[in-house]
Amino acid sequence: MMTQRQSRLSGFDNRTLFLLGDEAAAYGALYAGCDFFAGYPITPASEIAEVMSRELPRVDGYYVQMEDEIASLSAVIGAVWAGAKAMTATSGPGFSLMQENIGYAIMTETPCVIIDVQRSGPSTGQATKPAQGDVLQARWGTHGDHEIIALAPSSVQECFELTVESFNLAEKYRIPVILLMDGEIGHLRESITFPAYEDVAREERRLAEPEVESFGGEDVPPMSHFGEGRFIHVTGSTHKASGMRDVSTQAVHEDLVTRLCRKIVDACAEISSVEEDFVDGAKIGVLAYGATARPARGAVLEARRAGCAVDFLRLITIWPFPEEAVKRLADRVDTILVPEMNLGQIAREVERFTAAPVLPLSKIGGVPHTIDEILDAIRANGSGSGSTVGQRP
Amino acid sequence: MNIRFSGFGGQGIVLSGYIFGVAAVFDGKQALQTQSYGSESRGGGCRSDVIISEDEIFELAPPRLDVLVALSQAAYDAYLPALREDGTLILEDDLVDTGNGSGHRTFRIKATDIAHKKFGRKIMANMVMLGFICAIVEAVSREGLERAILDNVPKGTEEMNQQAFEEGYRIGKGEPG
Amino acid sequence: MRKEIQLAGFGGQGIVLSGLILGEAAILDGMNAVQTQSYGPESRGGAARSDVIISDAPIDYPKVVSPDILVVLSQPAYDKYRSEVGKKAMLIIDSDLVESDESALCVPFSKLADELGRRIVANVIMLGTLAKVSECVTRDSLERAVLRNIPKGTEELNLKALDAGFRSA
Amino acid sequence: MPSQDARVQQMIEINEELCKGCDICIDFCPLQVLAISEIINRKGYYPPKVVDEEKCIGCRLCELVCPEFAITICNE
Amino acid sequence: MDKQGYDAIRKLLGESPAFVQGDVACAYGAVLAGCRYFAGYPITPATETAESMASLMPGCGGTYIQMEDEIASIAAVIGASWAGEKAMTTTSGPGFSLMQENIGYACMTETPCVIVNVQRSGPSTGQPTEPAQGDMMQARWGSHGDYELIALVPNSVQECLDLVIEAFNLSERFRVPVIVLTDGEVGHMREKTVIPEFDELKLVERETPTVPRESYVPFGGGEAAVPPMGFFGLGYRTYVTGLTHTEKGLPATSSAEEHTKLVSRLCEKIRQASESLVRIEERYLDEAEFAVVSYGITSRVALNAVRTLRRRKKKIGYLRLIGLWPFPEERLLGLSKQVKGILVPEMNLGQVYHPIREAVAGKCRVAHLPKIGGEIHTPAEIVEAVQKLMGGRRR
Amino acid sequence: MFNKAERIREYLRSEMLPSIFCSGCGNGNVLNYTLRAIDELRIDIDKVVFISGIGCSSRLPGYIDADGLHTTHGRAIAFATGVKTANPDLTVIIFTGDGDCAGIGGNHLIHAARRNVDLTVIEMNNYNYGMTGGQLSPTTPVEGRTTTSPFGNLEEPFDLAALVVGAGAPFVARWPVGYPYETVDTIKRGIEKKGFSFIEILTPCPTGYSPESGLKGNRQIWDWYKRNTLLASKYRQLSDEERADEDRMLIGVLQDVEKREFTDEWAKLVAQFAASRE
Amino acid sequence: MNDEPIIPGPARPLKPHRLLKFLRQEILPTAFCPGCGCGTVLNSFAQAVEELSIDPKDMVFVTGIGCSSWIPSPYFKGDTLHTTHGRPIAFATGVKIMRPDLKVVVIAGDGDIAGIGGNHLVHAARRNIDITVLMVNNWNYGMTGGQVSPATPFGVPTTTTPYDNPEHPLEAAELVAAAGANYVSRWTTYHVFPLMESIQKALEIEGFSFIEILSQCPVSYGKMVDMRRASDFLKFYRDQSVRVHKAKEMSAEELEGKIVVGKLVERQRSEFVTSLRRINERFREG
Repeated sequence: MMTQRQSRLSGFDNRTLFLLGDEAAAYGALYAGCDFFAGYPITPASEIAEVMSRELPRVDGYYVQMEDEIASLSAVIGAVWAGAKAMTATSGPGFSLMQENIGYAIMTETPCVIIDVQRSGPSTGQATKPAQGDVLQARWGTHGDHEIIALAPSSVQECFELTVESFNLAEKYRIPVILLMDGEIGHLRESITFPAYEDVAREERRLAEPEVESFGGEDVPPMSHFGEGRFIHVTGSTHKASGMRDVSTQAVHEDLVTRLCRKIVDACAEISSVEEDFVDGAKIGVLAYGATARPARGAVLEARRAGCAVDFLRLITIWPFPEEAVKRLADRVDTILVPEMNLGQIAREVERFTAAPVLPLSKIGGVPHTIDEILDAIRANGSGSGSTVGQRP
Repeated sequence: MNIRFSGFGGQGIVLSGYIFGVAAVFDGKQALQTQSYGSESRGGGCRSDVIISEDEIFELAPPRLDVLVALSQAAYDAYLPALREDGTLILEDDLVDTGNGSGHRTFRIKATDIAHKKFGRKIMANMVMLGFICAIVEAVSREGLERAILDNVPKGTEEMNQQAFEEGYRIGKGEPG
Repeated sequence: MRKEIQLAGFGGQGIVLSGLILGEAAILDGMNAVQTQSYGPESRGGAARSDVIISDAPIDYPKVVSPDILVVLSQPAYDKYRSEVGKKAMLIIDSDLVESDESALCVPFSKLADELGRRIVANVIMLGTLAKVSECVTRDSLERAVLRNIPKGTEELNLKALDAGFRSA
Repeated sequence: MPSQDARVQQMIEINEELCKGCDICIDFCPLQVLAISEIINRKGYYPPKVVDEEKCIGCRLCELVCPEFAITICNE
Repeated sequence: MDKQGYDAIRKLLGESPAFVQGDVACAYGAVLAGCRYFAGYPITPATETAESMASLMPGCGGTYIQMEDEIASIAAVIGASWAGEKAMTTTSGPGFSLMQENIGYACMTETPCVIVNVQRSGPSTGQPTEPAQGDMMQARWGSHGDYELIALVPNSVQECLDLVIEAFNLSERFRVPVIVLTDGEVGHMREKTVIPEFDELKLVERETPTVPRESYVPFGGGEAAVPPMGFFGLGYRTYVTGLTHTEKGLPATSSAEEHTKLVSRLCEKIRQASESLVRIEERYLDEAEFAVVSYGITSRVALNAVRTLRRRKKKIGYLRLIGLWPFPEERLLGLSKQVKGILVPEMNLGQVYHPIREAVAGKCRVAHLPKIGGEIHTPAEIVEAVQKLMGGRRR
Repeated sequence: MFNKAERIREYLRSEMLPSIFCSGCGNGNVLNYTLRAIDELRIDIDKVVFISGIGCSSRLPGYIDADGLHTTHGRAIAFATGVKTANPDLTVIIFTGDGDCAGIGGNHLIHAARRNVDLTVIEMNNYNYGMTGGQLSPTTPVEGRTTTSPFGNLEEPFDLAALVVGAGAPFVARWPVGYPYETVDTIKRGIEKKGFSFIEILTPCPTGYSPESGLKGNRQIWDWYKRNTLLASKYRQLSDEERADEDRMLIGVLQDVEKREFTDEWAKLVAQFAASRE
Repeated sequence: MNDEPIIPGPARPLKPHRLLKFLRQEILPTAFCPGCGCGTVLNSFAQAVEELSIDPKDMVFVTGIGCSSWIPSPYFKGDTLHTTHGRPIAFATGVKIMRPDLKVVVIAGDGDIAGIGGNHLVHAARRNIDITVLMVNNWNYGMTGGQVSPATPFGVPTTTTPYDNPEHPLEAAELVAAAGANYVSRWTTYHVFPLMESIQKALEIEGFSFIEILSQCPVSYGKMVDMRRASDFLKFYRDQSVRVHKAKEMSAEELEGKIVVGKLVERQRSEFVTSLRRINERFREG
């Protein structure tokens, strides 16, 4: 017997559609098993909410529009503890408002997905223009020590696939996963081919056996849901494996927060996903992610056609930072070029793993890089002479 | 093939680009469509770009345009420099003044007026325009375009849209009314 | 000279205020002083502790390493903190509230306060005793510090309490 | 309230480029002084035109209800 | 502030030296710096500043208001700043997270204001009464989009007072929000605190435009300029928006050039001044082969440990970051060329450790000594870690 | 008699026109009415600050040549509280929409009403989030179809004026956009009121969502608002039975009482301190 | 909260109180200050659950930050989501939508529910989602030591209004009634019997139900108004309260300083989650 979700979604099986990145991400969520969405309108993420409001009732899921972004993430977390796979979507200003509750989700190990369709900031900035300015905010935006998982799609197809992946990682590691889209990818349309519903790998929630504690015992403990007579206690305060508060014992806090970080840091290799395309003799490497990776890839291919050996590394996982892949690149080339739609955020991270010059190719103002701009920068630095593209701030 | 639709918000610019992209996908090609608009829902500057290709598309914005469709003076002034010398210019006759002309292969149509007078709905102007473009530019097939239109207009308005498209196409082909 | 003093008891016994007054007295003596506290989320009834370090040199490390004096005004505080404190510390306890089988200076602070008519001045009596036996602050400065931190109209009562403390030492 | 015996000459000035063709002025003019024009402004709207200025008593309702500050009544 | 005004405030503050909590010293510093507006919301361990400000404000003609949440608190502070007052709010982690959106707004609109974050142990509600240094990176990266701001880290009650004054001065000088990152330990500890005398007090007053309204450019003046502030009621009719705006302040949300010009200037005005913003305390660095780099309450333990090691004839140096953002990269790079290794003890799982490694760029070893759970490091822990670093082989 | 439109235009930043508003949007009317109220009150425009949040109606301060503070979404009233309490000499007017004011900013709204700081809030209720393309708002009527309530709204909407009265505001009024003379008069009263005044103006949103959708032409739309609202003065004359049957929204001045005002109270406190020092 | 109480209980075993089965007994006594009204609310609530024979397994508690949030978190033994400050109602919305079969109860204070969380309160009331909210109003932020709260009466001194509160208090119950809730009442810890009945009613009624419970804080609030004993408050509640029907006949002047207690609203507006589920039913049927 087909579930309602199966019968609705299998209607899309193997079809090629011409969709917005936002829409593709929404469908990705539906394929991943998302049955709850709470959100608040914001450009350029509203289309995700709009698709969810149309589609969720058809797959026996629930959509609610809350009074603000704080409430949206609150409702998502509440729904997860009541058994849902849940998601919200927003952009910069809303993402800033969500920061407190992102920390809450990390502390309570609540699996959920938050899509940030990045737009040009700070503040209200250019509401309709794309940017990649929230990359470090995704890592450091909430108070206190924590780790996070964040992914960045580079195509509409990937908006779909990485949303599925975000749900899977969220369940696997019991952590909020941030899908760092950008206004460019969110608002561009291109063709996307849906997989067969049956072929999508879905990580299902691991539930605790009776008497097993939900907040300790192993690095990623199994969860419990409300309404099962377990009388579970979920708190953002420092707590013991039982879930009960203990806010004054140093060791309890240290054990908890260290474990919350360790479960991600130790799994970095497993979580990390990159696209590596290295060629012999490259002196320069281009490292890019999200929308910027598109013209970057185009420029790399163009440069190679012109006889210049260039390495290409695309970060699909942004957090935890794919150190090993970056080190591999750093070991090969003399110069790393990092085109970004911000003032050099990931370039800073790259610097920690290489003594080679890291050249940010920053561009802000809502216009993505062109192939020519990146190509020019490759040409100017391809000899490895280290002449500068953008000054390190 | 890089096509830019440009004008004001509310003229159906984004929808036009979208329909072109869908038509390309129906034709079995790769297509990428983006849009750019201001905060205004109506009346602000707006553009929609479509890149149609047989191969994988890396660009996010077309560096040079093969076709520029301009439905406002501001759009014409802003985007003319991006049009290739051998590119095609398609204009809303009532709203764009080219002065002494730009030297491009240029086609003009009073799409808004036709829509207003013939169909009683200014909003049909973009369908008239799509028909007109379809007759002039060989980017996507007419069948693909008509299918894309029918899939994407509100139920109950298919016939009027079809007629508006037909009207534009007829004018584009220089056929008598 | 560096003196480390720990005051412990229930929340509500004026533990934190006592540390404040002691530190302020030291400042009036021209010394350096750091006062810190730890308490649970309860406003009343939880264990409270107030640490004071008095030194003639600048105080870099602001935590008590090995207290010279431990004053305990409740049994739970005694049970909780006594084991953390080395044996070299001089122990001062409220003999009516704390049971201890080790050598300590035992003064019935709360009973003496009751005799003065107000249980609330027990901590001021304690301060007097502490100042007398430890000589960490001068009596003059302590009097001034007490007067700066009490409600108007209770000066006489508090000075009496301080005197009782000095006499009990 | 507007005085009925405002016999001074009225001049209705319409800034066509500010107009967005909402037609509120036309709809609410108590004496039908205004009507939709045939010209398209640069934004693609049909602004109002004065069809019967003689009837205008200068009540200024059109001025007050115009959301775009496109209409002015000038007393001479 | 004139002498008469100063004397009136001194009367409110009472005797010097005072024996007060770090939180209270923050309030003293604010009042001395000319702060006449405070909006806040109760949160442990920052509430004492609000309570002090509530007592002090009416006496010096200022305003205290308790808002409905931290979002509203920072909003009211920004509003008050545009109404012409020096304004401040204080909070701790959860409230700081809520303020992030409006901190970005203050950067974008170049609103001078001071935010004191008395850090407690997180994430989330964590341990409300326990100190931590867990918001160091959040202070730099917590709001969306590209921006720069200034953050200072006091390590004593005296410095709470001094650095809040400094924070107001920098805030007015650069028209940027300045964050003072204290922690629950410094905030709740009482120490001897000297109140500066009138002639010791150096205050930066807000620059207002002197040109006529027609020629005033509220948000312009070249690549790293800090324009004078034509705040409300002066007749400059300034339009202030968090949207991308032109030099005139009017929205220009579709222009890549205007956005690049604006956001670059907002960042450059801080980046280009970063050398002058360096606030560092260096000790025992002569001939040092290793160094402990620390800040805040931890630096006091570090100093104690370094003294111990020096007594044992170990060549250990001490460097304390007082100004954290913009990060003193050049100075750290310089240090890395001198020493073989740097130890970074922090009350977090390794935060300032990150920018230190970026700055050092592999020139020397960097080890970190994290400690969380609400207890500050002990000198012995730092001594041990330094010895381990000294014994360790260079990678 | 109203002042000449030229005079009103002098309050505008001409370089910002034409506005971003869609044809038929009521926000321009509200701007027009507000400026007329200010002009008639003869307030020095240099001492007026216009404050707004995010949304279509929040763009209004950008068109006025005066001090303006365009803030973050939902927070306009909180920012305004800062401006007014820091400098009570300024007249502070807030332009906001239903989503900004009652959605994300609902908490600031009720607390400002309670606190009673002398602010004038002009809230333009168009029943949806217009700027982001017509999503459900807290005032969208039951069963209203928006882009995020494609199957009809399930939630009850706020009666914002009633809510603000419930929160304690001393001056509350509501008009549909089609009452120009009354609205100008009410805005004047709101500005003159010492205390928190809340004026809701029902404005059509022809692009996003309108409860009157289906009607053509602004005459019909404005008439729809008149038909579907009832003057509070008339309501007061109804019998209990008639009232029970009445489900139209009440318009007019709905609350006008005297209450101690925050900045006044604070000034008294400061004066006490100043007196005690002398 | 330290799970091992610092104040040891009596050496003898606890008496088998009939309501103890509802509590996490291992962590008693509670951390509430002596005389705090939170214990009274906990007691009344447990009574109501007992009267209605609700199995605690069928309940979920969602709380915020503050003293009264501790009533269910940790003391009442049920599934508990202890959330961020001001947000419990928003969290509860997610829980209720997914599990409408469970009774979702929010217990938190005036600062949490009506201060920082005021927006979620009015929106949940408007949405009329089937959640029961008990707002324990002690007129101040007690946990942080007695700051002014949105419920603090005009003219009262607190630690952040040392020269008396210049603001007006929020009448939370009236506000929630105006926002659209199905059931609203106000009681005090003096009115324990009607309070218990009201809690029963609130738990039974479908839609958003809200009870404002005036509850004494003799330590943080009491120290500022010199009402240091719980009984000072209870007497005050007894003497100053007026029943709703009587209040209707009184003038504004007569009502000055009075506490209006009783049921303010009871109505049957459609409930949100029921409507939401109905849409899904439509698609389920095809």
